[in-house]
Amino acid sequence: MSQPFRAERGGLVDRERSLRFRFDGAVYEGHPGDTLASALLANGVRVVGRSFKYHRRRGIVGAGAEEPNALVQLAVGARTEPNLRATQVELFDGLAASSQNRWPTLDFDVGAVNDVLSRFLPAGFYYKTFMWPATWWMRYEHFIRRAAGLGRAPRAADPDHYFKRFAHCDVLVVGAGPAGLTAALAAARSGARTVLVDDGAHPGGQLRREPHAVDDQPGHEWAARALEVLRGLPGTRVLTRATAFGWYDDDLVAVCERIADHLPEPGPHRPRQRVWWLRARRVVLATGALERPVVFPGNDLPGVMLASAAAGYAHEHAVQTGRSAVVFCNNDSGYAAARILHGAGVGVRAVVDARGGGGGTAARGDAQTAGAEIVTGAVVSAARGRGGVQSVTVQDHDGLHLSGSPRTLACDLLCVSGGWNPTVHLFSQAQGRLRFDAALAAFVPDAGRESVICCGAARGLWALDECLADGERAGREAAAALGYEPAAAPARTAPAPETAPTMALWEVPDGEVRRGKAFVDFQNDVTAADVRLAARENYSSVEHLKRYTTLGMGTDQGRTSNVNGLAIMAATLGRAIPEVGTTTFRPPYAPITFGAVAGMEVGRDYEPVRRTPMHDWHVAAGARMQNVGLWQRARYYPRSGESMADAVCREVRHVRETVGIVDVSTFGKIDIRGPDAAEFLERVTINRFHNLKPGRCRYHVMLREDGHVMDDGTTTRVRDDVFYMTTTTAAAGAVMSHLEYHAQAVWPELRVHLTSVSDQWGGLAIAGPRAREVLRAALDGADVGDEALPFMSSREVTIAGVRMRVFRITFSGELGYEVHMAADHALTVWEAVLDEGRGFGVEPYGTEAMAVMRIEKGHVVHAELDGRTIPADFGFDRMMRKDGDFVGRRALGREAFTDPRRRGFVGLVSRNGRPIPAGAHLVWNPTAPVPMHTYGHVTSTCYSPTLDAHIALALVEEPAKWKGRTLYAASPLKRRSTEVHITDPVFYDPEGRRARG
Amino acid sequence: MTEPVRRSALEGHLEPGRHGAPDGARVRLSQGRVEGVTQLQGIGDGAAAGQALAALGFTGEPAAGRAIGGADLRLLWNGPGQYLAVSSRRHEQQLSAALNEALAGTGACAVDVSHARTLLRLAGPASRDLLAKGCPLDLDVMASGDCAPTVVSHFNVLLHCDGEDAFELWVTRSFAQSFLEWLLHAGAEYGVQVTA
Amino acid sequence: MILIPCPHCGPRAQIEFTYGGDATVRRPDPGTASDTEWLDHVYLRDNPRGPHLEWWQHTGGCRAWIRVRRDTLTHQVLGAWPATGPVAGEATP
Amino acid sequence: MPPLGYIRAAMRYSVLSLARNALTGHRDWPQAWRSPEPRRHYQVVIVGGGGHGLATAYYLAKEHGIHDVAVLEKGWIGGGNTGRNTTIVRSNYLLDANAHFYEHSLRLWEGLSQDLNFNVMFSQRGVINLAHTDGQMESYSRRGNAMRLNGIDAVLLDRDQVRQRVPLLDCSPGARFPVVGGLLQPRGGTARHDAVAWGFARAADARGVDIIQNCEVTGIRVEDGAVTGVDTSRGHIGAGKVGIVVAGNSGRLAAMAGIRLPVESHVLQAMVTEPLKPCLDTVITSGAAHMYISQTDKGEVLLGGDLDFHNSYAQRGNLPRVEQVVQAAVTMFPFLSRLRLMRTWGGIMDMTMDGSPIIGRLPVKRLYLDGGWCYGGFKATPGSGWCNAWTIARDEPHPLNAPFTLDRFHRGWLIDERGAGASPKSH
Ligand SMILES: Cc1cc2nc3c(=O)[nH]c(=O)nc-3n(C[C@H](O)[C@H](O)[C@H](O)COP(=O)(O)OP(=O)(O)OC[C@H]3O[C@@H](n4cnc5c(N)ncnc54)[C@H](O)[C@@H]3O)c2cc1C
Ligand SMILES: NC(=O)c1ccc[n+]([C@@H]2O[C@H](COP(=O)([O-])OP(=O)(O)OC[C@H]3O[C@@H](n4cnc5c(N)ncnc54)[C@H](O)[C@@H]3O)[C@@H](O)[C@H]2O)c1
Ligand SMILES: Cc1cc2nc3c(=O)[nH]c(=O)nc-3n(C[C@H](O)[C@H](O)[C@H](O)COP(=O)(O)O)c2cc1C
Ligand SMILES: [Zn+2]
Repeated sequence: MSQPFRAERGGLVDRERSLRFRFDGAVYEGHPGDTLASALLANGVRVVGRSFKYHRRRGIVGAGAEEPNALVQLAVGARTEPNLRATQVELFDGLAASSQNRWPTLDFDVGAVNDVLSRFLPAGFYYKTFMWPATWWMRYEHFIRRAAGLGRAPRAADPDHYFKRFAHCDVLVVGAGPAGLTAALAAARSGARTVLVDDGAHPGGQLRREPHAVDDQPGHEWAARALEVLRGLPGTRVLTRATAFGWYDDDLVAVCERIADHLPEPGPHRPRQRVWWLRARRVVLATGALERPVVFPGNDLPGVMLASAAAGYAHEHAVQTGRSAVVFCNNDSGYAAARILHGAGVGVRAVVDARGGGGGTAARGDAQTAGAEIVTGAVVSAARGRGGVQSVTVQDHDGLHLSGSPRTLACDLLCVSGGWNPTVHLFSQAQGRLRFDAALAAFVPDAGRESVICCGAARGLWALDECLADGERAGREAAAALGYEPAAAPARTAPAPETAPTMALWEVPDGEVRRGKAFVDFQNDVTAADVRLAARENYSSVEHLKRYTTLGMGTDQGRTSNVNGLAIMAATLGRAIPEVGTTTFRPPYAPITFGAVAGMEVGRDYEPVRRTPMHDWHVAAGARMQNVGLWQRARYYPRSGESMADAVCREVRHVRETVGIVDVSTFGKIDIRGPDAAEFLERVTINRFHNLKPGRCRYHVMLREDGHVMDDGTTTRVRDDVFYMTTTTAAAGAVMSHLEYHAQAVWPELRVHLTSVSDQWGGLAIAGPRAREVLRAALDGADVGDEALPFMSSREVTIAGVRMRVFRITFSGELGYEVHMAADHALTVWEAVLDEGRGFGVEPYGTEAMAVMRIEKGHVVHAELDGRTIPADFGFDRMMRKDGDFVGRRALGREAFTDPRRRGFVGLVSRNGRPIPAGAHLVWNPTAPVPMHTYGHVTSTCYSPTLDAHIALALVEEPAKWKGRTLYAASPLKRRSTEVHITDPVFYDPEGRRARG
Repeated sequence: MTEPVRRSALEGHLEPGRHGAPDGARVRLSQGRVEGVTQLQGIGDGAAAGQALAALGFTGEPAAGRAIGGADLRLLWNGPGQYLAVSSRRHEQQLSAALNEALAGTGACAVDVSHARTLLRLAGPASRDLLAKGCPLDLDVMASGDCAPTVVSHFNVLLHCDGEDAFELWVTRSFAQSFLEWLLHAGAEYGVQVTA
Repeated sequence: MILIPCPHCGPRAQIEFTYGGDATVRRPDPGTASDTEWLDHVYLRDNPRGPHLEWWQHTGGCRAWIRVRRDTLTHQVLGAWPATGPVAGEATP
Repeated sequence: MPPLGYIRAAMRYSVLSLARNALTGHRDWPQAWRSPEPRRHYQVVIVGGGGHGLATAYYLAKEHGIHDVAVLEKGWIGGGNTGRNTTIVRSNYLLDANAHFYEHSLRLWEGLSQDLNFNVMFSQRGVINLAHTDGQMESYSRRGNAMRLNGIDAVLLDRDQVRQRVPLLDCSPGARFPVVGGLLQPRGGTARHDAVAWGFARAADARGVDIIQNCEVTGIRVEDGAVTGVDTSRGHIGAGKVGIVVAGNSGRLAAMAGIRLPVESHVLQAMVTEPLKPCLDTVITSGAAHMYISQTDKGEVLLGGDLDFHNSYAQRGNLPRVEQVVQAAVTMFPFLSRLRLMRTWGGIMDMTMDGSPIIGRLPVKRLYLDGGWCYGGFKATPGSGWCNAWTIARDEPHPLNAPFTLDRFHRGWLIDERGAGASPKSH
């Protein structure tokens, strides 16, 4: 297959091998070393997409990250990916891409009607219309949404893998152009741990786009060699295809390395991309500069390109981006482009230079070499053509207006250079200030962090010899600042042409008075007229300009448009450019896949799972597992044919009537010891602890300093100066931190040590009338009688070397014990209890049955302790210590906390045998019109198999008043309301006989 | 009944063999087993620490971030005045009881945490690369004898470098299985040889 | 990502820490403080834009609560100290 | 002389005016708002040109006939949190005070484009809070029922109903956060945030309000316990009354009057993908995964999550939060993995000690605060402006904002939707 626009010689592509690829269904060929863009151009494909708003045909403008137009959708199926810049997609065999934002085809696109209607669709038109009729916005919006957007999201999950990785270095160099390479060499040679990253597949930056020699070697070879040297230096790391996309605090630079995007698939166990979290002590930014277009009517026609891009395609890819070119520039680099184009066989008709004096001597020589006419003091005032540029109009100008008579030049390629913008994105992200340099007509880095050093074109140096030397300086400076002794600087030879200064030219004069759109932002279809409209309507702050017109808000983030846009705004307002200023540079420098940012902690690995020692047992026993925070807990153990409700009722009955065991390993457990442990506990709970005897347990309540209940649990005095606290599962971490804070920061004088032993101990609870028998059997006959182990007491037993703590406490209200045993033995003990207890009928039960039984007993959990409740709401004030200080005490006296209308804790019983809906509120008359007053709300609800009734716990205002009366538990969401009787919250065994029995 | 065998959090989950990339295992992973692990608290610093440690038979003060000792007793620093005391000989409570006894009167204390953490051993040329996928520390400068309480991905880990490219990873028991899965996933690129 | 120089562990990444708020607010003496003083301590903050002395707990490390002076505008850390003892530039509590 | 009762003849926006202007090349559009020089005195000075400040000025003029008003903005209007939020509008609150206030605001939203003659693109595409456990389902039921009993729309969805509405959400039972169901507020949705600032500005300006940009308030003058004016980067401006409406800077402004607030300023980040054809119709939030997500009219997928969790005035956050939000998003919406993040940014949230705002008088006479909006003040914009205007005009709160006083903290009448207590970052 022929590639009609591939030059016969030259280029850095591998002509020996051919790669086949598809674009919009058609098959083409390219070579290794091509990007999708260069391969398309080699095949003469000039229209590659449609623009965002007007759906205009667009071609390739740039050659790298700056590309605004050539966005394609890559591949199909699960690996499809929208909005990729064809200029950065490396070609591989079998690559398939399609154009975007067109329907049905790129050539015939219905959306192009917008272009016809465009005069009715200026910037921000949608703010002024679509308001009538008022209810129709959603309909208009439906069509607006369909018209907007670019590519299509994949529908399937991503088959590829991504990882992140932390790394540390002394000197990070971003950019492997001439400046970056010399900087990295200087830093690495002085002994600094150096990392060099570059966006491209190959080092060299601009050296790959221009036939310059460094040290008498072709630039790209010099760069490749420099990279080899770097790779060989100890402690040095080089990452290519790696974009530094964000600067973060304390010089953490995030770099996305595309490991496998140049391949059809990553291959087994190979990540596709990796994000490096690089912590650097010094950051050298050698990010180069990006060429800027000029705004004039017709400047968005396919075939109008950046001069450096056209030259780059010619030199690097041996691609002719046209047959007959005109170069339009305001600086010398356009002349060099002319020479390079000529070298690749492109005819260059003219170099149109806006500067009255034209280019420097070297530049003029370039134009002569290219055989191009030099037209100075002139501009391209318009480009014309159907489907692509066919001719340009050239006219003189006097800075303010066009002058003289226009001249038409036929051409199929217009190369534009409006000057260069240093790539200051990362510098700005690093809080560096910019300065407008009028001589360069560009924003350049000004004051910044000490640790961030710019060099080369990123700092506004355009000459190669200067860039090389500046990189060297930056690398040495970075290393020296860290105490490394820089090695002697090598002498380098490179061209040092004399150049004429750039002239500020953002927009060709008189653009406003002529027909034809002059684009500022190609991707978002923002024209110069839009910028002026924004000014007229007083959206004249650069930030308003951006948001009103969407200038610079596309996937290229205004790389080619922002400066022109703000300059046109400045001109319109008659202000200086620095007064208008830039918008904020934000990460990412270039769009980064979610997959890469997310790394491996996605899907099931988004958060880890915590497992109790009995986890596998529960799963094997067929338990339904449930997420509780990070934990998984056994919810219930269904038998065949049983519904959840059946299983839970059975488990509850079994505990109430016989005996059951439940895994309570998830409770937080804290070892609190030291001479002042009791004192400490008194300060962090509402309870008294000085008088607690060793071997006894106490229910404790902990408050936040604002008086609200934080958590509850039991605390056991193991020895005089050793306490063992349990917390709820959910609050374990928060409680530990809270206690550590008070021990370390508030009362450091207390001699107390806190150790989390949550994972040291597995826990199980045995409950039911036969609990003691089961326990005794399981504990080899240890004495667990009422005398040895009375209610709310604890003892330590060691059986066969297994250390256990047995607590006579209960959550279910039955005779109950908790056994905490060293975790690696927990499963053994659990199995032993089941084994030894089989004769007594022991069976496992889950958290759901536990929840039902605690509701029957009126015990509170986080549903009641919702962070808005205080001790008095539950009658906990009765156990509150009367004297002394504790966390939260002082906040309790507040007006609202003693107000009689506060909601207090009650029980509810359904009056009609119907369930009390979860999440219901208590109302007087559920059919009354809304909004209506609610008297309280249901916190926990269940069917109680024990009472054969639907019961619930609730918080209700003026509880004393309501007890004994009825209200409705209303759930309008479920269209249900249940009449409920308001009772005491303890439904079952209120005297607590069973637990003590 | 004699003391039952300990059933670690990884029982049934640590599958010996090759995981991930089939060509060469650049990481080796195994479970470590010790007899007793105790958390020491309140060792203090300066002279007080010297005294307390002398009571345990150590001379001088181990610097923050270092591990000292041998098979009978080694101390891994894990916070101000805090060490994880590990013994391959002395059993659980015997260890903590002995340490408590030795520390009596110093204001320091020892809490048995023999079951609270699972020990994994990671070695091989890519072990730092693997850890760097989740650990924000500068692993390049971590040398044998260094130890640091840190994070690896979502996991709190006491990281102890105990040889050229060899690490002990002490992870909270209930997270051990998830951590193992994380290690295997993160290591697949390098190939992981798991030994029991 | 902020680098916090834990006085016990050395410089560590922000992800190892949990934030604990203003460290200049001290729990008043419960015996002598008025209700207003007490509630001011619970609720009111200087919330400066600039240097801020604040609590962080090294939850992913040594678990110590530490005090860090950090500029809330630039995120730059200006110093870090243990939970107790003097802090440079601050009257001893 | 203050131009009392002055209404500027503004060009009405309509299809017709758009067509007419198209014929003249859009050369005749007037300024959306003027940029006058500040006068030396105003009856009311509003500090802060965000949505709330501008809305306050608008309603002062429209509802209370007070036109002698200046809005002082240190940068560009709408450049604070109004310009950097995830634009979710809803009134799905559990607690009565919140429900009533936000519902009032939602009703104002429903007629806002017409009221302002500026299309704020209020798009009622529904807001779904996902439940991942039965426990969460129960607490969403509690909230939804409270809403319904307060006369607010709410629908409980089961898993299949969620799946139907959000086909690209991973609803598989094996997911890390299996979807159990969700609470939908059909009238919730999103709006075009910048347009809200501009629309209020234009409408306020038309009623005589002076909008003064690049005017930073540097001091508040108080004499005999009453406010007399403000010092600004453009000189002193006298004022009969001063309203502080500066979101993340509330604490700084209050400090200028010697007042400490129960507020901490924190950074919250948001981010967008590259623009895509429609793939997400509804706003989805997940408390368990700590993220919320929607797709804008322009096609970007817009995401937000938790705070960075430390005091900050930096308007930028750090990578760990971005990573976590993206992880959560990919976990819930696996299709996002191959999409790309285009831009991330941050805003400064005025986080209060109970997670609810403060709209009311301050302990200095004729000085008012409207702040403490935490994550959720965008949806409050019209309601907040409306209540704030009432409070300033009459020197007493409207019943809708009467619960949101500053003294509620000391009196204990907290409005703590999350129950997180005096820990601003936890709300
Ligand atoms: C990332 C993010 C996501 C959010 N998501 C949502 C959401 O989905 N839904 C929702 O309802 N809310 C959301 N919010 C909250 C919401 O954005 C804010 O609560 C709301 O916009 C506040 O509006 P405002 O007018 O009070 O403040 P702002 O818009 O911040 O305006 C305050 C103005 O005061 C100015 N100012 C400050 N100091 C001075 C001074 N000294 N002198 C003069 N002017 C001054 C500022 O420059 C600023 O323009 C989010 C916020 C953020 C940051
Ligand atoms: N003739 C002119 O007017 C003119 C103008 C500008 C530049 N130049 C030439 O360009 C060269 C400048 O050298 P240089 O080294 O300063 O720049 P460069 O453009 O040669 O190299 C910069 C490199 O940085 C990479 N890069 C940029 N941002 C990055 C990021 N965020 N992450 C990773 N990589 C990133 C780029 O891909 C590129 O490879 C010289 O050869 C100079 O002569 C000439
Ligand atoms: C709802 C919403 C949508 C946005 N969409 C885009 C977008 O499409 N492109 C873009 O570049 N920025 C977008 N932004 C971000 C803005 O560019 C900008 O970052 C944000 O307003 C904060 O301002 P700052 O970055 O100038 O500080 C969006 C912001 C918001 C709030
Ligand atoms: Zn530490």
